[in-house]
Amino acid sequence: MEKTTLNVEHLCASFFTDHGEIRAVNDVSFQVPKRSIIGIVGESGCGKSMTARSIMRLIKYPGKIVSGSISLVGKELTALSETEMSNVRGEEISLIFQEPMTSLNPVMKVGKQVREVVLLHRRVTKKEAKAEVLRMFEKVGISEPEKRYECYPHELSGGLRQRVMIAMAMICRPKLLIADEPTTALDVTVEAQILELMKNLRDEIGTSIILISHNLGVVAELCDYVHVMYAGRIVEQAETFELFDHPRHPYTVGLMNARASLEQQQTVLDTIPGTVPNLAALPEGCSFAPRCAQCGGRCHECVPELTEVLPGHFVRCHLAQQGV
Amino acid sequence: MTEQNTFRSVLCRLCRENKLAVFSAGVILLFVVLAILAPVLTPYGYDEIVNAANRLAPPSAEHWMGTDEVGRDVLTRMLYGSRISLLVGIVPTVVSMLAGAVLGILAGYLGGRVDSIIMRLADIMLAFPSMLLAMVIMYTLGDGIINIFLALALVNWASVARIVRAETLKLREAEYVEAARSIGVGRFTIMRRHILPNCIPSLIVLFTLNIPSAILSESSLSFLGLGIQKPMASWGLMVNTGRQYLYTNPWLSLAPSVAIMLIVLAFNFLGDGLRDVLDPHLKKQ
Amino acid sequence: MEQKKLLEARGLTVEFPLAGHKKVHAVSDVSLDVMEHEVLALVGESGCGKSTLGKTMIRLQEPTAGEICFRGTPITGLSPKAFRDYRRQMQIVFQDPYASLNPRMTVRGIVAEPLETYHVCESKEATTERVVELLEAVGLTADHLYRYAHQFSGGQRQRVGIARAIALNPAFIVCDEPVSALDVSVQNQILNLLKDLQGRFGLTYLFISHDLSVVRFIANRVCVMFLGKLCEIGDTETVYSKPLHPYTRFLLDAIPKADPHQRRKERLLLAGELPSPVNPPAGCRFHTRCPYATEKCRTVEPQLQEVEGRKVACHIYGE
Amino acid sequence: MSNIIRRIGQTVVILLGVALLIFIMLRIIPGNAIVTMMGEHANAEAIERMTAELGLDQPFYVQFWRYITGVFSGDLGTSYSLNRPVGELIATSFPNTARLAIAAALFAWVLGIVCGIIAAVRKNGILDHLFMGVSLLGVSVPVFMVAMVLQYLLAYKLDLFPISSGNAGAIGYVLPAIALGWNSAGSIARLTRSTLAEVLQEDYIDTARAKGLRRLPVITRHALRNAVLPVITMMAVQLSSLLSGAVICETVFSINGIGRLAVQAIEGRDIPLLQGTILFSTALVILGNLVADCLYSLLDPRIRKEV
Repeated sequence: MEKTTLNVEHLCASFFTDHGEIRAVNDVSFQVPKRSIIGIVGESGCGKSMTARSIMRLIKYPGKIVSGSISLVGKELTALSETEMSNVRGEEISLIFQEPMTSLNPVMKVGKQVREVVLLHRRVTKKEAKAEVLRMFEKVGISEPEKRYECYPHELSGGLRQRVMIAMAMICRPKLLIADEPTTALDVTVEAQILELMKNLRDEIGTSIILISHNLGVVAELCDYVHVMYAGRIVEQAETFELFDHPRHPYTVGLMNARASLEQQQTVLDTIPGTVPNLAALPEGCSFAPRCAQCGGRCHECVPELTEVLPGHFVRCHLAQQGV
Repeated sequence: MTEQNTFRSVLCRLCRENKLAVFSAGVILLFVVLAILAPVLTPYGYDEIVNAANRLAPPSAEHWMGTDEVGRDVLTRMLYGSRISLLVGIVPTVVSMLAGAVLGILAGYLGGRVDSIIMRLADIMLAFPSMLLAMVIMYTLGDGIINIFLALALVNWASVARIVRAETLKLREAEYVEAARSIGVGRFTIMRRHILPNCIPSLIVLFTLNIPSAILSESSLSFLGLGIQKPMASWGLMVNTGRQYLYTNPWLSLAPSVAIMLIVLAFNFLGDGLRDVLDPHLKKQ
Repeated sequence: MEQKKLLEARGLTVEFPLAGHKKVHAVSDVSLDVMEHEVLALVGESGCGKSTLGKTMIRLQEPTAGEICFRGTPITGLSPKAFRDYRRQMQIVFQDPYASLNPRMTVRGIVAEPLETYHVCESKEATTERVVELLEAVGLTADHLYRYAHQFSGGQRQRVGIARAIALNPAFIVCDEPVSALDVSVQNQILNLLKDLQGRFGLTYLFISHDLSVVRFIANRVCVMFLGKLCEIGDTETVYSKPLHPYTRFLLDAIPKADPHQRRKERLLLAGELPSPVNPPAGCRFHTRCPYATEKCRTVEPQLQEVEGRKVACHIYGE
Repeated sequence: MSNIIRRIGQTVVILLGVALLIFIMLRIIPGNAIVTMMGEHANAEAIERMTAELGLDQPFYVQFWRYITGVFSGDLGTSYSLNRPVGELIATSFPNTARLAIAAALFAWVLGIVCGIIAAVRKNGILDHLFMGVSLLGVSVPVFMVAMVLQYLLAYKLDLFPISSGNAGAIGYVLPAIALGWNSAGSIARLTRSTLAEVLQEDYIDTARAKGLRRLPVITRHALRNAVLPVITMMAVQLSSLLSGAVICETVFSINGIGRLAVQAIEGRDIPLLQGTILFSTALVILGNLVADCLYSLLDPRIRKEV
């Protein structure tokens, strides 16, 4: 029996534009243990969404996977033909997007959109499929499933639409669910509902989840492991409690400190100086060096390796490696 | 992130991304030069019967495109015809663009009664099949190139107004327009400073795409005998007279047809290229 | 500390007509005071009418009913001409730094526009000088003068937007979700800047946000809105340490904490869906989702009343 | 439903506006309209009789009122040059135009949509560039040129089709339909391509693919229905340009249709006939737009709901 659901090794993905290759995902490796929720955190343009799409092999033109391996319970996804891959999608891996507004087809009833997945992967009649959909709707907390089944997306609220998306993603009980910023477009009270739902589904169905988010709170709430990405690379990865208790990478530390406190009023907020770097013009050496307060000479010369500083805690930083 | 379109950057992108559009621009320029230099390039006049005895002559060293049914040099008439086509392409388009842009912005930004009056009028104009409307206008006004200008401008302003209005409605909701209102900038200043400049990319594209349709309209009108009148030379008119000799002397009608096609094609390619560079949203209409 | 009222809203109602005699009740009968030199935060979920209320306070949106007074003078009925003098006292910073700057204008043009509209400076050179001064105040430099918006990062654009807002030395600025479109690391830079400017120029902010931790940092007082109505107003300290209105409690509890040790086994989860602002529920608008709702909540609309140092609109604290 | 009723009301207003506009335009001809109609040398008595007969001595609004009431009772006046009721003339020539336009529309829509879909799916591929090049050529070629080239090559040189379509039956409509549809096919192909390509970028297409749908079903089940919406609007607009092109096609292929009638009316300086043909064609276009609107709201649930 395999212990990991997904194993990503040395994944590189790039956009090929007129100005040349832009490496959006750079040598990313991680594992998703069975029944676990792992988080990928980072700011816009850090490559987290591209990583998700690479796993589904749904990268938008002109992006492409350049190298690396993605294996789902022993099955090498990068080696599959397009047809074989489409059998994997929806059945073994599914994906939820950020915008529940635009990720449902506006001219098709939501019930039918969910039913489509069942019909695609299961040998059942339309009637049985519909019954399955209604059961799933109930499970994801959609009240009046019969009535909602006949609704068009624009007739539903953002929260309901995201529930429909989750129903669609989970109905075939996939091994892996990738949720790309599933709550960013939602209000906090709805966000709390959706996160709770995802946790319950994991417990019930046993699906592993990759949760992609820019929000440390969401990740702290839900994940077992966290991977922090910056400019296309994973800069730190550890078990959640370890990472939040002992962040090592200056970027992770910066992100944690930047969180405004709810408990007390601060006079000044901590900031990370500068802005997110442009992937087309990354600095020499460590990508974070120009924004790093502690960087030294080596940081501008060579890219640090991702090394294990404590069992299970990996950091990509020259200083953290020395300072153990 | 290519919101800014300085003239030079547009030119650079066009050169890099769409060679065909640049080539088309070259073709158009060539037509313009030929039209301007027509009297220098040809020794004959456009209405000069160079060889009454030698009518409907095939191409020769003297007459590269042969002679027509009364013995005029076809190449000469083609050169002079290009003047008409270019003028008819540009003048009514400029007029209809100006009128359409102003009316469209007013209708879109002011809304209310101004909007409904302008747009109902535009609806009425757009309901006519354009060819028939142009025919009626030509019938009413009589022949002559000025009247063709007027007819085509009257036919075309409405579609420009409709597009500009739609654009204005979108821009009116833009936050920078709201910001200008919050500062207290006047309505007409907002239209001039914030709305019009942001319509310009669409207008440029529309301009290059409306020119060929005006050229086609004129040639169709002239083809039906309702446009340019003899003895002036217009490509459409040449096709019309040449049609009687289609089976014996096909080049008489085909040469001007091909010329129309070339210039229209060039404008369309250029317009397409410009649209890709300037305004990806306009693709819809 | 006795504070003067800068802006008073009385019975403000904003409705947007829909087809077929229906209308969206965006803001319903809201009364609100904004004090001089304070930062009043307006929080609530999307669609609760907080942006509409903010824009109505500076007459970017005309109210359907109600009155607004600026330093005691009613401004709602003023003609555009008479309003001009008040207009320059009230400015706004928008949410989306990509959409709020005209892409065809240079930074100088954008920041100088308010100055030119009110003929503040005598000459072009003086205007440019003042623009540079403003840019420096928001952390940009004279080098940025002739660049276009698209040449800046999101944070820098928001700085330009702020420079435009403070150009006329206004008394009151509405900040409409000024940081929610920005990356976390940049958000804080802008928040620090806003707080710094407020202290430096004695500004008054109406700070609209859905992010309660941001509000905690910047606001003196906070005002919670639900579906076009105010639920709770009070000092930030008071409200955050002991929220009284059930909705405020749900809102505060729903925020995911960036600390895995604070994970809760049982969360307070709000039931049901947000009611439509076209057909708001009768009585207390929150009653359809409130676990404490009684018969009274379904029929009688609660009014704001003093409870434990803040105002709450809830029947629980009735008699 | 109320939306459709309102839309019909708008249509009537536009129709009245159209009628008024034609009426005005045909009566502001420099000089006396009757003299223009009857020629310089007609005698005064005849002119006077004609003027009274046409009611041109009445005030303008009376004339217009008479005309409009006439139109609603099916009386479009009498053709001066052909000496027959305008309504009757239109009734005999309309079926010819209808046949031509329908054949052309079918040709244009099928060819345009198919090419557009292939181009969008193979975006930036060889077929895409080929189809888009050809369709741009389609948009750029004048109708009379296509008509004449077809006539010259296929009818005259190869003798596959009749040169003039007047009495040739169904086969006579093949060439005119291609000539007329050529332009529309080009613009429909271009629009189909760009809207479909845009729709294929939408998030819900990714969702569909993430479900495990293969490429073809993603296009047929999810993309096409969304992409076809703007194309429907375009088709209604095309009706107007088809009628414009019909004027030329009917002239080249000698088909007795509405367009030719209009040209005859102009040549014969026949105001009632011209008025009738234009009003009739414009009404057709307006009707087409109305149908397209209804179809659009049927296909788009977002609009259906708002109705």
